[in-house]
Amino acid sequence: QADMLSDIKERGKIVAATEMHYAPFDILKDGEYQGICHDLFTEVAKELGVEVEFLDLPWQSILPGLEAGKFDFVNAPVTITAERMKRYNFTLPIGNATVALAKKAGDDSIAKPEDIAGKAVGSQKGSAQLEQLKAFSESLTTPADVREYVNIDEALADLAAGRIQAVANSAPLMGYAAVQRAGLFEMVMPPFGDPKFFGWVAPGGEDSASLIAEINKIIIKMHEDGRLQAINEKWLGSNPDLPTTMPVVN
Amino acid sequence: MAQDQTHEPIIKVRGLSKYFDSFEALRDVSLDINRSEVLCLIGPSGSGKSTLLRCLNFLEAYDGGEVRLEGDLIGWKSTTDNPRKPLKSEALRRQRQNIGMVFQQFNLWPHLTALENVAEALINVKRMSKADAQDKARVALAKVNLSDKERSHPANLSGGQQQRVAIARAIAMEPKVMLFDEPTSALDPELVGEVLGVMKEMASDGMTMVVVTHEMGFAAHVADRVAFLEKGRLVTCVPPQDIFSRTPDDPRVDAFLKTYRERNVV
Amino acid sequence: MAQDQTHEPIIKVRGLSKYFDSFEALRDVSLDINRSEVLCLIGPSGSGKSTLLRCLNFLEAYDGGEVRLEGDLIGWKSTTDNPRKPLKSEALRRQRQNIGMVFQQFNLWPHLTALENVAEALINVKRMSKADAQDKARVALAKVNLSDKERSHPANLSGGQQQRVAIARAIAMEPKVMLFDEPTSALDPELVGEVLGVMKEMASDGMTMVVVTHEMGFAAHVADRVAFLEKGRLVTCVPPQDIFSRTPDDPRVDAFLKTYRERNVV
Amino acid sequence: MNFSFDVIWHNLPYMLAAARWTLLISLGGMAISLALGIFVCASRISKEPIISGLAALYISFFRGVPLLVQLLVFYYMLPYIGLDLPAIAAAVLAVGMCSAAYTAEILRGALQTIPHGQTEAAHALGIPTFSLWKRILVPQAIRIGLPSLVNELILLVKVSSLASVVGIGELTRISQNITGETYRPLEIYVAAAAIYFLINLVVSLLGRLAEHKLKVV
Amino acid sequence: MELDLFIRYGPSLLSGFAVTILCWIVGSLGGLVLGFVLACLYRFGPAPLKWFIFGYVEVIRGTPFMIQLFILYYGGPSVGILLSPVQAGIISFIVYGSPYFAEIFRSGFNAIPEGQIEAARCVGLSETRIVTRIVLPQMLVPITAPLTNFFIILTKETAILSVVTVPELLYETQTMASETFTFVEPFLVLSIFYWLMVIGTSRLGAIVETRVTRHLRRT
Ligand SMILES: Nc1ncnc2c1ncn2[C@@H]1O[C@H](COP(=O)(O)OP(=O)(O)OP(=O)(O)O)[C@@H](O)[C@H]1O
Ligand SMILES: Nc1ncnc2c1ncn2[C@@H]1O[C@H](COP(=O)(O)OP(=O)(O)OP(=O)(O)O)[C@@H](O)[C@H]1O
Ligand SMILES: [Mg+2]
Ligand SMILES: [Mg+2]
Repeated sequence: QADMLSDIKERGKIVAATEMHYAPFDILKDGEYQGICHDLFTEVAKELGVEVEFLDLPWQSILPGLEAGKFDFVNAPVTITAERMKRYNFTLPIGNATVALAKKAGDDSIAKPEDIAGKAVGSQKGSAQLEQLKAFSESLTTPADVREYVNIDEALADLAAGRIQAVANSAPLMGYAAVQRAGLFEMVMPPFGDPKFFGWVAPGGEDSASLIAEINKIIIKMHEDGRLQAINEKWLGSNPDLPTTMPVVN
Repeated sequence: MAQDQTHEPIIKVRGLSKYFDSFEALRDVSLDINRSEVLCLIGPSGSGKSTLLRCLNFLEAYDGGEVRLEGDLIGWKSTTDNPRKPLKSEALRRQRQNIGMVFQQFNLWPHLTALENVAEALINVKRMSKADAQDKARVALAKVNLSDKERSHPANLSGGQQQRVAIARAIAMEPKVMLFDEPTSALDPELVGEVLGVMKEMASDGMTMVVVTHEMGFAAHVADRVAFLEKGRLVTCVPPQDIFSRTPDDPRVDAFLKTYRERNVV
Repeated sequence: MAQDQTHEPIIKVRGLSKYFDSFEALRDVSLDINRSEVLCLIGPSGSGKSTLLRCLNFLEAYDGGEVRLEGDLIGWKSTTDNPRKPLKSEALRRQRQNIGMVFQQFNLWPHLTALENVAEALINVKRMSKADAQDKARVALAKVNLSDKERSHPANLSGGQQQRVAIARAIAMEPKVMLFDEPTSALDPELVGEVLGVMKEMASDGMTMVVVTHEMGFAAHVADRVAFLEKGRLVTCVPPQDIFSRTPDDPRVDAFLKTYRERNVV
Repeated sequence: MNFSFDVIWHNLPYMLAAARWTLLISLGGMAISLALGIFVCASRISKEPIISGLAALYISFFRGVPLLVQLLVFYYMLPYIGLDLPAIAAAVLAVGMCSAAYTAEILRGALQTIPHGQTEAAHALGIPTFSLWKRILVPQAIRIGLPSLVNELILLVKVSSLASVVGIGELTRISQNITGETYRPLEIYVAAAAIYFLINLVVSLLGRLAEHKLKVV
Repeated sequence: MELDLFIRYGPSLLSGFAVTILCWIVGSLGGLVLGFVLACLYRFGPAPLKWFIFGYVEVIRGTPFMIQLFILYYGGPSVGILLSPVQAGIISFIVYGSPYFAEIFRSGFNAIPEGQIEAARCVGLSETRIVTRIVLPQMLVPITAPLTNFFIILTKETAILSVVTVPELLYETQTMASETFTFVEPFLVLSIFYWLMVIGTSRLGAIVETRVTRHLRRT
């Protein structure tokens, strides 16, 4: 029975993979990996007393790679859902995944989430936010026309092109997009639907149990000493108010 | 064409020259070819016989001088332009319909059978129905003694059989002028005799023929005149008896024919 | 090979037959070819001359009978297997090194210059250095009077020039037996004389030659024996004087030669 | 639409750095593709049924399975049988081996146009099979197939983008990452397209040059 | 492996497959025709046109399909080109394939010995007839294999259409993958469907090749 934690400590190095394509958690800016997950996980590695090597992989090869043992850990923001918990071991939440909307800047027809009734709204295929959007849309008198995109980039590009009127994704991402392209996108407040959280992922099974436990300990420590808040403030300009226990998911 | 033209030469070549890069393949060749005449071109290998033939139907764009068929300038719009401009392909095509050619390398179409090779142009140029074209093609193949191979592809024919398909393809079109580039090189003596018969027949039907040949016997027997080329220049153009008599006027022609005469004394 | 073999025929052909599908191209051909002999193969177009030649170096896998070079069975492992099994390519290659061939269609390599065409096999088969091979190739090209075209590609050569490259390519290899398929078909009489000179020289150096030809003068002049094929069968194989005398024994041969004789009386 | 050249200008150095991976994979892949392609082609037309059958299988596997899957197999499955290739090796190998299947077919098509007489002439002279291929067949097949081969090499350059699935930050991947931060896909993609275009233009021009050189007038 | 997955997602996978086939066939046949026209114009057209075609071939062939499609679909509206996903997919597919086809045809033109064309001109065949009767049937010998290759490559390029939300095979399998958190099954399905197309294409290619090389076979 291998224990990942002791293996990693012995090696003195942890290899973590993410898709450096999910602002503001994982971004590649000026050729450098940055973002909330980068900063947080760098701290985690420091606490573990090991070096960290970050890998950039497209989403479709992250989970296969994790299972093939090409790296130890996924430090990408993965929305914590019940189905995913069956296959992988999640850490405590490290980010807010509640769904929010972005609209084209200056579009007065959408002032609150409910205004998307009857309008075309895009979201990312397979994301937990898409499910939330669908549920929300059903609850409206006229449901929205929900369009699924392979990547969120394309949904945003279509918003810019005018084919759709809004895009739904996690609140941090929508906020970041609105900041980056201030003249083009605007966030619709407030977020809606059930509160959701992002966690990190280790391979399922017993081997990673101690690693998860250790990282959770560090996360709580960072909650307590304020590092977690500081990093979030730096990227989001606000505190996401994350729980320090595993949220209940259904 | 006016009637009196029949006594005019059908082809007039004037000051023809042709370069391959800097290599001078033809130099100032002038030659008249009369209606219904059989003109044989002889000369050493590489002397420009094929090139001359190919200039006559503009397969080689000649550089200087002119070639006229019944007064029409072949290939170029005019010889005074500088640089010269070639005719549109449609106009050139019409000119070429009057001029048949049998190539030294045959140039059969390998994807068509012997019969199809011959019938192709009949259908697409003479606008015959397929059945008529095939009948006519069969007649042409029969003339060269090849009826039994009409369904074979060129790759499955012997050298002489390929050459005969090439001849049949050209004669089936019944052009005014026929250019033959060594039409009997791959034929046995017996067939040479037969092809010769076909050619005589065509000549008596009024066809004009220019024949490149290395077979002096052939030239002596069938030609009205024999032209001798050397290093791209036309040395002489006279009736065959003048050239095959024991000592032709020109010493170069004499040297050329010497070994031939020796060998043919059995 | 034992010394006494020099008086044995170098090539023995026994009961050779070859089919193309159901078409019988060769039927029960038996023939001995002696060392240093020049054997001419004549016969009508399509009679199987090229096919016979190609069987001698197994370019055509013959169906029945056998061909032996100095006692070695050519091409097949054995004639008793049923079906026959061909030799491994390496063994076949060794056999073929003794047998040179000049093709009716020349089969030059278009992407190589004349010189490279000749030098290629010297480098890759005789394992000569490039410089040596080129020297030797130049000598061979000079023999066929083609020194000035060594840097030309086949497409830029006249028919006769291509044929001479093909001849040079084969003779440069100095094989024991040389197969010529109409080696002078594209050559003018003067050159035919020269090539004939080269061949005579090779013969006196002890090379065995089998020459398919339509030039009866050539056959009469150079052959030790003349073999006549018709419809895939060997009709006769006798010294040339027997065949070119006014009335050969065989009426078919007589008919074959008739037109030739007529034409060559100038 | 405000097309921002600043964004391109700012990110160009990173894209060019990423293009080095693209180049490396492409060049490695091309070498494998051509060398292995010739070999597979020769096997494919071999008279030995086992050899030609294996070559046919090779071609049908590498053309049949999406390259993405091949890459995932090379990188993620091979470790299960104890072959742990570094990412770059897996990428070059997968891209090259896949492309070789296509190259082999292009060459095979081209070879059929070389008149059989040329091979016979080589046989009659006793030229060994290897030399026959090297000196007579391959140069002519390459000449005839060159436009199609250049097609294939250009596809190879572009398909090198799939190397991102094994974690290599090549041009397409980095462009997407930059897009994820700047939200300016059009600008970044136009720039990426321009870089690909330049690389491929060089390939194509070299191809045309070779075509000209190999041309038999 | 969960079989009920395939039952649940079967209809959408099949419809994705149908869309893929539609885009592939229309797009690649369109590209084939356009490519042939380009190759003919390149060979027979006037010089300025040749330079234009040269530029077209280099630019379209030299840039990734994904980016072309992205620019057309998402950048198009800002210059007034508003296309539906399938429209954009098929148009860009035709455009994308054409330079490759054009180059393949160009190599075919180069492979025909000049002598055969000369012979055709001598009997007075028109240039069009020469192309259709003499050149085309023979150039299929060297180009059937590259054409087959490229049809096969195009089967896989259809996957890129998912970028503009064309509900093709990859799009549907990704739906399946992301909704069920499986990745072996969807890739398996994907591979099988592509493999079917590839096998079909190579069979067809082999049949065409046998036909067009008939005359080369010596008995
Ligand atoms: N590959 C082949 N397939 C079918 N038939 C063939 C093939 N090669 C030759 N033949 C036929 O076999 C016969 C003999 O051909 P071959 O080439 O040996 O004749 P040849 O005596 O050399 O004639 P020529 O003097 O015209 O060259 C011919 O009738 C020819 O049509
Ligand atoms: N395309 C070409 N490029 C360069 N030189 C050429 C070309 N075609 C022919 N030549 C040269 O021009 C000269 C004349 O060639 P041509 O084919 O007219 O000779 P020929 O008289 O027909 O000879 P043969 O009797 O051998 O067929 C030759 O020296 C040949 O090498
Ligand atoms: Mg000539
Ligand atoms: Mg023959």
